[in-house]
Amino acid sequence: MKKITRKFVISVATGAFLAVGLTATVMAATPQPGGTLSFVVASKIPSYDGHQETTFGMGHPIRPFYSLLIRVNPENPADPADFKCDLCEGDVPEATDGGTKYTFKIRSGITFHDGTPLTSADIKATYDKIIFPPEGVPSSRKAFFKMVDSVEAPDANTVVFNLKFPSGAFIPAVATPFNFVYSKKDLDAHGYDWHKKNINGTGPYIFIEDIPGQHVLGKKNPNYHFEGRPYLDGFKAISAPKMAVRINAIRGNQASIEFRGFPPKARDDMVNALGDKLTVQESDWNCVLMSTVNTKRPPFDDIRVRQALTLAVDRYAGSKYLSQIAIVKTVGGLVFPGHPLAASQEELEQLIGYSRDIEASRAKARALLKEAGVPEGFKFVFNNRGVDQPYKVVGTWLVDQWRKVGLDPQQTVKPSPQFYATLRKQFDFDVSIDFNCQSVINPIADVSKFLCSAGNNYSQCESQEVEDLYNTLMRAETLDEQRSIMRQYEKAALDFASGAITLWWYKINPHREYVKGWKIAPSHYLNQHLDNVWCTDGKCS
Amino acid sequence: MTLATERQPSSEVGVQAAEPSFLEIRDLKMYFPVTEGTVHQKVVAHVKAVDGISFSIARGETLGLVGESGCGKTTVGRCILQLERSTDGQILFKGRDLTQLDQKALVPVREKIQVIFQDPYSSLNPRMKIGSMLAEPMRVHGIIKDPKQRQARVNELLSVCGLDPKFSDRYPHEMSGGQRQRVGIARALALNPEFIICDEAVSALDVSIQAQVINLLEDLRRQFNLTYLFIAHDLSVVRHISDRVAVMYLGNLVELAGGDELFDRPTHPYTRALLDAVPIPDPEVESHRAHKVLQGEVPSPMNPPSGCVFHPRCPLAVDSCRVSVPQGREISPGHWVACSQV
Amino acid sequence: MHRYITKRLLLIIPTLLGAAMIIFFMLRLIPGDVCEVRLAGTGLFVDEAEIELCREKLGLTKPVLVQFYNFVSGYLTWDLGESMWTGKPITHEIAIRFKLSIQVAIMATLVAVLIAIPLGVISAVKQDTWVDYVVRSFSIAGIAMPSFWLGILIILGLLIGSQKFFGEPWMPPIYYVSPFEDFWRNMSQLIWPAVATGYRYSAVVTRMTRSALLEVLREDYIRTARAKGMIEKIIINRHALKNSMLPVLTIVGIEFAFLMGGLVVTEQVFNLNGLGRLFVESVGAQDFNLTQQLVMLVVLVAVFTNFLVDLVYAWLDPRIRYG
Amino acid sequence: MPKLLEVKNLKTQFFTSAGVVRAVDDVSYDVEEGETLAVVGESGCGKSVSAMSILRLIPWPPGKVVGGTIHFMGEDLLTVSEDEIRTIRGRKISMVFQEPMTSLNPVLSIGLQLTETMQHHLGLSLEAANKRAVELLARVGIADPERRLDQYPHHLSGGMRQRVMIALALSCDPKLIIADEPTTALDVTIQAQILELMKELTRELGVALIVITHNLGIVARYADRVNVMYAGKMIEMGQAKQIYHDPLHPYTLGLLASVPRMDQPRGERLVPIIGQPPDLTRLDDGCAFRARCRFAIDRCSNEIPSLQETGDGHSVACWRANEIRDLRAAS
Amino acid sequence: MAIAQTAIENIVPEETRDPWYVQFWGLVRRQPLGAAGGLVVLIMLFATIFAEVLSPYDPEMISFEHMLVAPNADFWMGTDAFGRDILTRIIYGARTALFVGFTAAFVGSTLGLILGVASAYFGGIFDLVVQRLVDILMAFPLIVLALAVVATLGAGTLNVVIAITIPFIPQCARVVRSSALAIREIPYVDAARALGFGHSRIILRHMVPNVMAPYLIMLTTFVGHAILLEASLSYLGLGVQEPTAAWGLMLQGGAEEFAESAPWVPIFPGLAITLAVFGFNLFGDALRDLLDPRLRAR
Repeated sequence: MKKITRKFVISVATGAFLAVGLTATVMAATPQPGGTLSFVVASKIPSYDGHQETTFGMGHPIRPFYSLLIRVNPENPADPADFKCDLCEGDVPEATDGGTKYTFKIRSGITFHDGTPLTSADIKATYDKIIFPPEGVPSSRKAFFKMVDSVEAPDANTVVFNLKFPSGAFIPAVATPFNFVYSKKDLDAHGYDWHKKNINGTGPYIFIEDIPGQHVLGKKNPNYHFEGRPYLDGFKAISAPKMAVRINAIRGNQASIEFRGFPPKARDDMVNALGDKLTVQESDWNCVLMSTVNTKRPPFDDIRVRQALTLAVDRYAGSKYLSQIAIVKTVGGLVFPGHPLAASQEELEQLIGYSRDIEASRAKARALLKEAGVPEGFKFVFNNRGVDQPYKVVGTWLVDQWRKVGLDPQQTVKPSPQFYATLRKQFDFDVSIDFNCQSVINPIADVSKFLCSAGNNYSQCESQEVEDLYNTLMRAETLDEQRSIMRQYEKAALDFASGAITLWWYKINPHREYVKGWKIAPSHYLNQHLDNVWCTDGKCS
Repeated sequence: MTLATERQPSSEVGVQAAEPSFLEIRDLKMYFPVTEGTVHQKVVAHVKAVDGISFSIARGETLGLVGESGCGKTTVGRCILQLERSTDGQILFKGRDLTQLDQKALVPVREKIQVIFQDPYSSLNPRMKIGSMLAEPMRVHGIIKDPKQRQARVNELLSVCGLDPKFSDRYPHEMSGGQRQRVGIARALALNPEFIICDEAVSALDVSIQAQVINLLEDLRRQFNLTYLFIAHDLSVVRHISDRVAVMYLGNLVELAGGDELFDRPTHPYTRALLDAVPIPDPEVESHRAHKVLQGEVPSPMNPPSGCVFHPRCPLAVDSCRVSVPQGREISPGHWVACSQV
Repeated sequence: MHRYITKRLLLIIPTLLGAAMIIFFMLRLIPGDVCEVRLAGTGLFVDEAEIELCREKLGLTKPVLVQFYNFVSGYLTWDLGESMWTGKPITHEIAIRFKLSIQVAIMATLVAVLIAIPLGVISAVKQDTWVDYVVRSFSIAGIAMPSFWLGILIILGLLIGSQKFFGEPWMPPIYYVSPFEDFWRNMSQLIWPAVATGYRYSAVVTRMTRSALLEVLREDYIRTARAKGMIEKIIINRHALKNSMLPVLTIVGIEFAFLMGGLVVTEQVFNLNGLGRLFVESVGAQDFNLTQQLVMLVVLVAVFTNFLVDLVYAWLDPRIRYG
Repeated sequence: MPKLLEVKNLKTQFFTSAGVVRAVDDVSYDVEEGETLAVVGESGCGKSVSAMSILRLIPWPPGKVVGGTIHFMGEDLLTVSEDEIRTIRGRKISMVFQEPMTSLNPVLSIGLQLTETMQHHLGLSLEAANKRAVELLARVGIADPERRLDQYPHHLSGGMRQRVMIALALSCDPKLIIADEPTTALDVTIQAQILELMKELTRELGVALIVITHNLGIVARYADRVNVMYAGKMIEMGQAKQIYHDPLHPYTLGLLASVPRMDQPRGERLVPIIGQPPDLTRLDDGCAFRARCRFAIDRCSNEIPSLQETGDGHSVACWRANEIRDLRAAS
Repeated sequence: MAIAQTAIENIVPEETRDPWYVQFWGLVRRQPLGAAGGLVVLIMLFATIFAEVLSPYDPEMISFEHMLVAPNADFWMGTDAFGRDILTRIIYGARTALFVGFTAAFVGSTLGLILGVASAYFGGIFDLVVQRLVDILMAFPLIVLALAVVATLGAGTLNVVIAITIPFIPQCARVVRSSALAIREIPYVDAARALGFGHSRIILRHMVPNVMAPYLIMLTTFVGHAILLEASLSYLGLGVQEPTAAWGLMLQGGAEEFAESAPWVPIFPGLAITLAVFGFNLFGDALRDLLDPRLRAR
């Protein structure tokens, strides 16, 4: 049984962008139709409107009812640059007109679940809602589309995006899994709030019912635009906020799969219990917990103190041990470790806080603290979020790490609302856990969190150097150029130490062996349409 | 309705005319409301515990107040003590109407009027030592400021009440009923009162102890020139200790007379029935007594009978008793009765 | 009697109003709000203006007193509003959970009463013997054991046990099916939480039965019954039990009301979609509207249960005549 | 003629944390058919315990009959089985208790409480039992008895409840009724009603009655014979007249002197018994009364006097019983 | 001072008491369960005071090399996911439990005592308002109220204490009030009023000492309640926070997730909670038997 596990654990140390292997048998088998897939979801559904929501709790149960214009390649979701057409036809279009025009051909013969045929007007209406919402209509990712000038639908099968300037971020933004395509008819007839409470998509599944706090039911869409799919008759997304329940549910066969991620220890226990009845898929995860320092509060206005904080943390030991009990694993810099822009191991070890010699680092940290006049046993407020995996686990670890250089962090753990209020408004913390997690991997966009000017940077810092480097990075055209500027940006940001990366998350999805066709992606937001998932021998019921 | 007292202690006869009487109750009424309602409490009925009674007590005398349970005798005592605020009527203590005084103005009056309760087990705070229990009132009222002198006074009080001063270190539960009642008496004496209300003060005691306490009360009265209102249901005890006796029935005064007069010539049919019902501890005497038993039971004070409240049980009742409330009258000097048929 | 019922029902009003005020203003003291959790809490980038827009849409930017007025007037017109998280009508949100909560409450009550009354009687009758000590220890253990811990152990035991005996690990179903739809599936989900909470519940009832019965057994009328030559069984069943059931009934009422809204932890363990879990989630998400209405419901249930208990009291005890 | 009830050397003790309370200590007496016997004493002297011991109603723990015999109609009640004693309780010997307010079960109807006894002991049908219950209630002077059957105790006043208790006691035609302070909690006019009723009924039905009381007046009015108890022992027994007119024990003497009497001139000073009753956990080898006794001599401290008959069925337990008449006259 | 025929009671009965150990043994024999409870309480107190001496390791020091070790000679109860010794954390956890338990119970029942007695003594509008308030608070399930308070104040040991204390106040106030109402009717309070004492003196000197029995009983049972509530709140992630050693916290998160392969992690803290609350309840029961005259064997 152990063997099976190991087979799936792909080392990321090689730097290869590969997350998962599927066994040959899985690849080769012919999909069998039928069955209802039960999966557990940790979070709750706010509204059904993907354009304004941001949580996977809504994504996992609702995404299968909708289609996107383009999506990550379901057969290769690990590759951040591999996109496939969903509602469009052929390959994802290349930019024309000097990179400012994208023309999508829309498949014909697609109908919404209510029978309305889909045309390019629906795509235009959808993206107009996302990019140019009228006053008072929320759209959470409108800022992703700053480059878009207009959306046009010249004929029923063509959609044209006119860009203000060329941008590599455009296609990833279009592929964002929350960009559900709505029907223009619905938007015109019911207004822009209708989709919060109603579902009418073109996705592989048709909505049956949503019992809040309990489950969402979907049934097969017989008119789905990919021939022969979906394989399943339907799915049931069961709400289970407690991780122990989700683990036990898969063990006890009350659910077949969970799409967020389990800690390694739980995987091992499951493998032990279920043996070959279990398949495990693993991947690096495009999410990271950081420690954000409130630079307005002395002594943390002193860069030396901030550096001491990151120097105290033994990331390699943490990786080794925390990866057994928490959903974190990989030591990495600002960039998602699997990405070509990520630092190599040698480069990484040059960065502050990434040295292999932890004793030296800690000695340095103590010296810096002393220099800065921070007394032994200095107490400070460490703000953490009341979520177990991995916040509290990492928090407990950080407290221990900081104690090792003579600091005495006082951890205050707050429920999410209070946590965010502290972080975003009240600033009554010295150091806080912070979180960066995006869907489609796009490092250049993702690292913007380290800009002092960024809206989601809560350190209240000021650093022109970092700012300037980011502007250069944005203008870089080749991968090599991007890579070298990224190194400078990374070093500047980490030296400034207003925030420090702890460990990158690691996604482990153990599921029942009979669940086939689903492939793990480096984000729990991606590849959740479930049209390629199937079950062997009618084991899904 | 007010009666002149029959007997005055000689020392006070001279000033009687000038000075108002020691204690005078005028048309005292105590109705306890029975309420209903949630936010706005509405009074739906009254328990007429005391329904307009008047009498007076002269300095130095003992007035016995008898009646069966629920007749209102205890309520009268509580009204005089201002533990209940009466519904109507006046309580004149040495000329001042207590019902008109506020809590603060009552404090000096409370020094002068004290009470001895029935139950020796519940009338003493079980968490206090006897000594501090007796010293507390003196301290609060600032009568004796020096703790040593106060202790001396406590010892004196204990001795006066027939208790060894060693008891001042004891808690009530370490004492017998009789001893506790003596403590109750000592506490009542602590403030040098002039007037003591004995509310069933000996009823809960065993006969052999009862006699001890009765003797003590009599001695103290003589010694400190006290005035007693002696509330009890035991007629033989009341007869023994009282100068005058008032009989209550269902919130009303039915008869009031000098002790001998009342027991020798009971006039009201209720008084007579009451006396008949008391057995005499002598089989010889008992065998010659006619045992006329009063029939029926005491009606509810919430809904008392019309007219004379006693008429449903009265052997002498005539039709008019049902409607007209009997007016009290003095049938001989100092003997007052509220019955139209005698 | 009618007057009494009206009076008691009227008394519910100030209680509800007080509860409304307490919970409303307490919630407003909490920093943070639902929009922040919903939009910023996922780690995804989000525009600050979007959060502000969300607040505006939910009415969180209105003056507090206006919000309170809306809350109270909405309650009076049975317009409970919508959940700030899901946007669904609160009546709908609550109705879903209510079914489950009331079923668990009823089942736990049955479990508890069936265990508790015989145990309590035995314990009282055999006072200060080893039987009594065993029963008392058993029941105090029930009070002492956190029922969520018992729940964890039950699930663990089921998983391990089923694997051992049937080769396949089994856990109770994690979503609710109405008993009218699939009785056995329903039972196989709810019997475990009913047992886990029923144990604690039975412990409380056992102790109350014991002490009430002991007290009654010391009453004069029990002595009368003995002096009449009645046999012990009749004395217990006819003379003592009925009297001692009054305080037991009160405690059953209190516990029942508690189970309706207070099972916050056990519902987590068994993934029950009940009112307790909803409460925790709504508090955690700062879903003010929902939290407020849940508290109102729980208070209403408690007050109403008390009221029912009092009515049953009047029925059981001829001395009590409310008028 | 054999005695109806013969109590011999009865000892009942309570085992409490403060020590062993010798509540009834070697008490012997008997009751003849149809007579009324009074047991007099102050609170805590053991009079109630001795009565409860007869029917084995002392709750264990803490109380227990530790010695003696109680022969009732030829059977020793202390040795018969639990089942047998139940056939005697309420059937042959019944009790009336002090507290009418609490002695009836508040949640059961009067009718049920009356009929269950008759159904149980006499095997009557419910109908017959109901019929008899109505008769009994009428007999004890309760108006409208049919209606009362469906009522509950709280509908009745204290006096009425005591009447129900008497009806209950009479319901199975017992040979002996033990009335433990039957009127203490009642008002004096009601007390008279109840006592008259009991006297009348027991005479009429030929039932023997043990009245336990502290009220010397009641005893004088109703009892044929009187037993005086002090500190768990019988100290004097005799005809009522003997006890009242020729008391031989200093305690009886003191008791009589300390009661104010309605038939004597007012204002005479009472003569109390000094001191307090003894602690029953700390009795020694002397007479328990000696500390309060005006006539105590050395012997009283060393030996416990036993009950000696002085003639005419008059017994007393005092070392100076022979001299007491002289001493009485002298004091 | 001549007291004529009334003899002075000079016979002061000597108080002969058994030596303390005999009395103590008697108590143990009469209340064997209570004595067992007392023993548990004592052990907890002992653990609290001597935690540093008793425990083999540092309760908060992470040592990953000993991660999730099964119970053995070095770690009698095994270690948790951070490699911390569970026995050590249980010993230190007793300190947290007692701190939370006693503080919440003491403050809650004392405030309840004052409120209850004052409410009973003054009656009228004051009583009416207090009773309504108590009604309202009592209608909230304890845990719901505590949850709301923690949500308002944030998690953390002190806030947990406050959250637990608040629901105790009305509970105690109600019980004390009913006792105090009974005491208000007892003549010694009337006697105190007749002696002209002020309100505060009557409340503090004459009423409060006599409602000590229900107060103490409430206090001990509250300690058990508080420990359970703290565990529940911690389990919900709203209680005491890492790295503090607390029993409820030890049951949460990984303890449950890894329960199958590391059952010692949830089992021992759960047992500790059960045993502690068991002890306090037994102790409280014994106290009730001794203090509450209604239940005392007559």
